[in-house]
Amino acid sequence: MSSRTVERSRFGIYGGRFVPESLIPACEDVERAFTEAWHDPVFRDRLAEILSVYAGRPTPLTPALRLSAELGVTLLLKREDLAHTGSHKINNVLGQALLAQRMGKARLIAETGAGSHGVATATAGALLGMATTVFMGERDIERQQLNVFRMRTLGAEVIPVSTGSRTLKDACTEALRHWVTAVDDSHYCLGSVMGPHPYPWMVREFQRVIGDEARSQVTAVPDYVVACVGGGSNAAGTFAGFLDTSARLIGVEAEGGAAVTAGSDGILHGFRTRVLQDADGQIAEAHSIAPGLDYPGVGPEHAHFASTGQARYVTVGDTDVVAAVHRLARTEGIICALESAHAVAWLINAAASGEVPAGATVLLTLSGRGDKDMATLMELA
Amino acid sequence: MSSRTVERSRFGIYGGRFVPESLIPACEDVERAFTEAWHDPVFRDRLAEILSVYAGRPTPLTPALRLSAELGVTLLLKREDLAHTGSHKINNVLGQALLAQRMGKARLIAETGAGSHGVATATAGALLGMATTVFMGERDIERQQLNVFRMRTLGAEVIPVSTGSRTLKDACTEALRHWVTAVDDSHYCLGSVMGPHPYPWMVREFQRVIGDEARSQVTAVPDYVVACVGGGSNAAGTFAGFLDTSARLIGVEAEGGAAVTAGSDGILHGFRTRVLQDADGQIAEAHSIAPGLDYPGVGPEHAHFASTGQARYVTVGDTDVVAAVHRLARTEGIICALESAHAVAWLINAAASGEVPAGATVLLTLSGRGDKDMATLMELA
Amino acid sequence: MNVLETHTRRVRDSGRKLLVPYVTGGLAGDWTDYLHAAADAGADVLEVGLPFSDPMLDGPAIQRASDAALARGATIDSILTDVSRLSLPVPVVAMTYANLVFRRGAEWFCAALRDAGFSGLIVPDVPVDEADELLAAATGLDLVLLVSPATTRERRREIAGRSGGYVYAVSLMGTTGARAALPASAGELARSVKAVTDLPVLLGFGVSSPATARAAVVEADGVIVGSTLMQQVLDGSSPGDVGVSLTGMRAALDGLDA
Amino acid sequence: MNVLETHTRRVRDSGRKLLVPYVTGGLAGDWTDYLHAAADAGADVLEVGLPFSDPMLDGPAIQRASDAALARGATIDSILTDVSRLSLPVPVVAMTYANLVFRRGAEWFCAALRDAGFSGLIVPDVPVDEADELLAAATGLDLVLLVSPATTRERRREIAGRSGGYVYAVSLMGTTGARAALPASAGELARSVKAVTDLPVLLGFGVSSPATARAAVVEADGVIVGSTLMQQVLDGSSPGDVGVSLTGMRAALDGLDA
Ligand SMILES: Cc1ncc(COP(=O)(O)O)c(C=O)c1O
Ligand SMILES: Cc1ncc(COP(=O)(O)O)c(C=O)c1O
Repeated sequence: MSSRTVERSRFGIYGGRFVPESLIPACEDVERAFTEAWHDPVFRDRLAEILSVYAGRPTPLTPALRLSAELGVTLLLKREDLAHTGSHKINNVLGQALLAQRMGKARLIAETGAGSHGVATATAGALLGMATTVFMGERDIERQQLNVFRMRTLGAEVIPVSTGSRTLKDACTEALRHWVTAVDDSHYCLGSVMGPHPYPWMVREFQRVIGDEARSQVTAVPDYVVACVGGGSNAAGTFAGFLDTSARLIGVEAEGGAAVTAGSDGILHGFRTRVLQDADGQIAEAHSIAPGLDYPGVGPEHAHFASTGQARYVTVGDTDVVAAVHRLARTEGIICALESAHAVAWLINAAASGEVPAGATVLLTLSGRGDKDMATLMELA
Repeated sequence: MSSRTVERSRFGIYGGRFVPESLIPACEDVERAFTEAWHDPVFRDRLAEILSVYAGRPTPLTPALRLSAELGVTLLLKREDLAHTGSHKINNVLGQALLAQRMGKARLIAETGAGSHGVATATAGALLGMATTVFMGERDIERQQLNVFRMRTLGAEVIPVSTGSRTLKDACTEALRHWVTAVDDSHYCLGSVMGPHPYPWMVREFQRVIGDEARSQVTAVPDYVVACVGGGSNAAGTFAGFLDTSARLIGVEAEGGAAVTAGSDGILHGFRTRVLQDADGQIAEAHSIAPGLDYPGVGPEHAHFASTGQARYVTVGDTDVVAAVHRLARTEGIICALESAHAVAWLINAAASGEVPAGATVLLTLSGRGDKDMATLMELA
Repeated sequence: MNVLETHTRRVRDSGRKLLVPYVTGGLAGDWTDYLHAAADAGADVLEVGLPFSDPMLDGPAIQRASDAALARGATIDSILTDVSRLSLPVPVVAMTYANLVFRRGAEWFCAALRDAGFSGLIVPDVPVDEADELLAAATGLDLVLLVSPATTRERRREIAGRSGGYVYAVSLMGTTGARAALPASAGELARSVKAVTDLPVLLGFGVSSPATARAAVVEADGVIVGSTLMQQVLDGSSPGDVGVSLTGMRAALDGLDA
Repeated sequence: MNVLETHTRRVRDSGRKLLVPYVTGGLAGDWTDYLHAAADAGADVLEVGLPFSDPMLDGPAIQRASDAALARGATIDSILTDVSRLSLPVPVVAMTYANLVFRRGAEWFCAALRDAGFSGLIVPDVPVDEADELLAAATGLDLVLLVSPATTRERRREIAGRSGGYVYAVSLMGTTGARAALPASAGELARSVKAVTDLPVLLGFGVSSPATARAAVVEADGVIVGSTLMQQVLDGSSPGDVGVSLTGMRAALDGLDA
């Protein structure tokens, strides 16, 4: 690729396109097609229209009155849990599916952890009449049976991945392997701001609707903007709306999948980033109760933001996360996803410790709803 | 009550207030409070605000392009599945919960079949800080475990009802019994356009937001307006927006719970309506795969519409309903509730038979999403 | 004045407290024996329940009694036929729910009751506001209306004014069912109803023992006793056993116990 | 010109087709015996895999071989130490993934390879566009770059121009793994790469038998054979067994079989 492309493919030292030669032309095609589409008002209007009349955008910004009162802050929730299919993943997927259609592809491939991205991809596949194949770790299949059945009901093929930790990392590896064999007719619909260029950039652009909407919904710039970070797409999309403001950006990782906080520089799934790994570079297994955060890497833009200090990354553990689901449910009548509850849990802790001072305004993205996690929570109950 | 009230409490010969004397003052209180509140712009603004910033209204009107093409009609879906908690039930519940708060009540009581109304009530209870007790038939508890867990997570007490058919009818009877003991501090948050006056009228008013929105979202009056009918609240709310138009109104009942189509005049749960019953007047058990339609009665306004011909009532069976869930999922990427799928199934059949002519425009209310039904569908798969 | 009310007034005026036992029709093969036993024990009026599938005002005992009767195949017809064959020394009142009354029409239903020898009718889910049609149909029968602790003064007056036979004062906010003690509301309610009518005022709901019966008639003209009897029958008590219970209450009402 | 490329060119120029077997380092206690057996069977270059936890370009056989090696405790260190102790008659090339290369820095990694006696390096997830840093660090080592059937003409030229030792032509769009026959794309790809370079061009991916090896060298200068061997080892084949397989392929390449 040209040096301009290499430049654009990087976030500081992170990012890039570390993929087998077989995938280079496919990545270049996606980059070219996306660049064109993103400059094409017809494409953007069509996407905006579908997001609105189909996916339920804009999602509301809900003042969490009772929890705010308890915490002594003003908490505003960006409600991606209300988006069609139940999470922010649909924003990205509808964008990529329209792009794939524009590129003449007949098929979508996706990896999924929590199943949210898989369900979203299966949904877009059904909507546009494209075959859909979703790779999912066997362990995640067990804990997210509802989403597996939703994908199949939507007509998608769900392929269990039995290698490695049998979670998101392995599903992603397997999806990449499969893409190599199917680049001609298939688009790899990657689910977060990760993977080889142009994915981290493209997915961020498709998710910036979260941040752009939120920005237009707040009456003043909030003091804090908080989102959970798995691959980092809901956080990247949220942050994108506030990068030029004084808001402090907080990305909340799972304690057992804290690539930014506990990882080191590495290359995984086609890009340079921060990764959980051993001294040789073998990738470590992440461990989180939230399957969508059960990933040892993180989007390159977040690795970059962490290094520049543009955003701060913090972690919370499973116990606090489960408590946060219950607390939000009982104070606001919202059962959020375990992933999203990481952001809530951090805020609860930070407000208690004074780290977030009394009176602060906090915008927090609820990336998804918790229906998919009921089985997990039931086991703990 | 005054003869004016008796008048208003009726829909033709249907409706009324056939409740024990102990509940009369409570019903009168609700009627008085609702009448005042509904004329109070402050109350209406507050409700509208909550529906918008909390519950995600307006819900979109989605053109179902692929299914339309297959059926030869123009199908528009009113997307109550995107409302917070996953069904239209939240519209009514937020209205009643605000009313209960205005009346100084500390507690909400509800019956639930599918669990949708129970979850919505538990949600409103959490949002407003009111204790919530939900009565649910043991049989429904078994088939809607996800919703049971959601209610408990939201802090509600779920009380299993083991009498009779152990479904919605019995939950409703038990809730009324309980209300008798608790009228002082508790509001009975009834889940559909049924029960004693003022409920059928009040719930219709709270649900008319569906029809009013849809009316403002269509570019022309549709030829058909279709909704499923359990108690009949999503249908009543939808129809309310189109009563003064040329649209044909179609209410779709479950074959095994077709009170309008297969029932006869009777009195159940405090109102006169059409009911499934034997020659003596013993109430028959309804049987539907959709727990929300598994009810032997129907809201009095529907009984009235049926008698005047203002709306037409039809039925579909379980097999067609399950097929409709799959068909909509695969063509539009929307997994709807089994209840809502009744409306879809009728349209599929009516378009095939020519009953709905080619080229017709059909507005169909998707009352809820299907997540709650995945266990039921999995068993059939 | 109809048979029932003539009788209840006469008893009341004689200084005797009325004892009104309730029996679910068709509950057992020998269910009418319970009526005889009750009459023998000193009942002044007998209430016969026509079981309904969804008895909204009944607690567990009468719910179960109704279910059992329906499961045994009891119908309006079978119960009325059974009653028509009896010759009882006191008036019989039917207690049932609106749907059974209106199913074949209030006219039909009231005629059937009259033909079977009933003198009155209680339909707890037909409040006074909805009672016009039924009152019109019930010629020759007394329609007993209910008041509850929640009923306003104005309504109490209206209900008492339109009730026939007696006024059924519901002692508490709740469903039928035995309770250990009567709530304070019971006496107050009876007194306040008596202040607006000269009909006999009977307390029901929760009267389940000689003690509660006696407490009830401090203000009221009598008591209605149902759940505790039906619970006994469900638990296997014979007509004789039930008669013994009622004899105890009779004695309490007559001031002879303790 | 580095050792590896001097060697591969000389073999190619001699008219001999190159046979390049692949062995996953640390796969078994006696894993280096497989290297000796391969050399004895007529290998011209040996590829040693440094196993990675997430081998994105590998099919099931090499995935399982990598997992097995890692499960046995194989590390970069242990494998390099093992190799450094050998004295092999042909050059040895390391094959691994980017994360192992860059973990402690490309400089460190290349130095370690050189110290252990390696002559070359293949990193399939470092495409030419991302190769600058590694090329700079790999002095004394040849960095073998890959072309695929999807690679454009312009890129083929660039890759061939920057590759060292040989050009690794990936015979098909897929992961490593034995196939019954080579696809047509293989020959076309080899020919088109040879048209833009005078480096030896070797075909890999799917070469698994004397027949596929022979088909490959109709156009290519040699073959890389991996999955089929690793599958044999996983199935329990001894170094001798693997040697026999390779002898068959050697014969096919030399035109001596059939
Ligand atoms: C609800 C939800 N939130 C968050 C995530 C994490 O992804 P990301 O960090 O890309 O937003 C997932 C991933 O599946 C998810 O399902
Ligand atoms: C999704 C859904 N649709 C429809 C219904 C039926 O209720 P109604 O007829 O009042 O709209 C229910 C009841 O639970 C429901 O959950």
